[in-house]
Amino acid sequence: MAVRIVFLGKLADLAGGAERELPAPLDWMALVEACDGDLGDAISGDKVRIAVNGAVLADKATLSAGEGDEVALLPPVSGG
Amino acid sequence: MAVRIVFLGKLADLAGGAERELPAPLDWMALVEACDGDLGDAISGDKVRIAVNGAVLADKATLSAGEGDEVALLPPVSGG
Amino acid sequence: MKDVRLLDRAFDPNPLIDALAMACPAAGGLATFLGKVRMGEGVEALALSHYEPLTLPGMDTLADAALGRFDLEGLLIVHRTGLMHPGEPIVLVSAAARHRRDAIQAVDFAMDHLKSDSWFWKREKRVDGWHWIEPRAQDADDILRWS
Amino acid sequence: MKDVRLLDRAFDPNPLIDALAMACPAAGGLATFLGKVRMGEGVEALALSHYEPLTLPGMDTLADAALGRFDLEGLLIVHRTGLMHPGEPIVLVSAAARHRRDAIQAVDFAMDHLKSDSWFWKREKRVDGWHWIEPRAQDADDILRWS
Repeated sequence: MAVRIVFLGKLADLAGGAERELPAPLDWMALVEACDGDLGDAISGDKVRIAVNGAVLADKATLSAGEGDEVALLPPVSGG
Repeated sequence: MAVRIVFLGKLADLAGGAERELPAPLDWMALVEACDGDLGDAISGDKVRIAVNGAVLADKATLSAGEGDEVALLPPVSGG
Repeated sequence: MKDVRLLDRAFDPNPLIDALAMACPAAGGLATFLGKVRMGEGVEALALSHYEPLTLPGMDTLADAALGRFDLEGLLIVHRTGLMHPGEPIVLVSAAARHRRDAIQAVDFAMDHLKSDSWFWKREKRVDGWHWIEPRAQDADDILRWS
Repeated sequence: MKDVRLLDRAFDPNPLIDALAMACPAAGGLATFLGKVRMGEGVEALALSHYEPLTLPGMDTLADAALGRFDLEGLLIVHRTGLMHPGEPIVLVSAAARHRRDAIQAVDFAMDHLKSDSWFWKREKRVDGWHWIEPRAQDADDILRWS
């Protein structure tokens, strides 16, 4: 097993798909490195949040995901 | 014909009926005199408004009703 | 679209609301308030009296005020008169607007004015007989929110 | 009574609202907001995506916040996901309360939070293709009304 990455909203377009798998263990630096170009820039933006197994992290830099974890990258919600 | 007086809300209870006829012409003093006891006191209260043929008067004392006019006595509305 | 009704018998709110929505296809938002006779507080019946030459014209003026104040596609104001029992609808206000804030505020505005500034007199029947409902201080406060 | 639903297909609001009203006989007031896909603005379709582990739990937390903040007998929050066409309901909030102010404010509160603080991402299909909808500054302002 690995870490499952879920891209929400327009991040899925930039990633070319809604999901990817990356090798565990995975920290924030490794995740940004695995996301090249525009996608890496986008997920690094202040307004993109991250959740691990359904819990949103206060600080993306604290990401620490292991085997079987699901990491979701959450761009700003759309509003009214 | 005469002046038709319409009592709304609890004024109808005090008047013993929803309507009366009084002789024309009718001014405010004559109306109060024709309404004895509790009814006279009630219609004189600040919060009771008066309408002539569907138009509410700014000042009850200006009442001046003639033959066939309808005068409505309007206690405070009930609220929520 | 403006639809203002004074009804002397029980009504079903849904067809009236649906008709408003159908008439306002550009409205993304529909806000509604439905007021009913409360159940289970010892009220056996409610009687609403009105004064024909003032009550419906007053509701119509209120509808125009709401349409002038908020950006609405349509507004429905329905009020019962006569004898009602617990659970029956008394008042229905529904506003259709492009944006939700206009719809919600129009309903709030119309309800505050219907409750404290419209020509209705209300009696409740309790186990000991009929009682006239007096104005509440809260109603006067409510209407000042809009001045 | 709390009824929170995330639906992936078209729904009819009326039976859901009626069920809330039936479940809350002591509520004299029922306030409702229904948001639909607007017609006639060049939007051919709307697609709403969500994230299962966050979206429904977030709606449920929002419902609890409204129930804690306002004096309600019941609250219904329904949100669509998936593909929708003009005229179709997207969101329905209905609040039953003894007093109208609580019902209306709870709907206003829930809508502001659903719009700007819930886990939904929206795309519109126009004649030139699909476009992601960005957050609006207005939404951030709306939610500050409640803090």
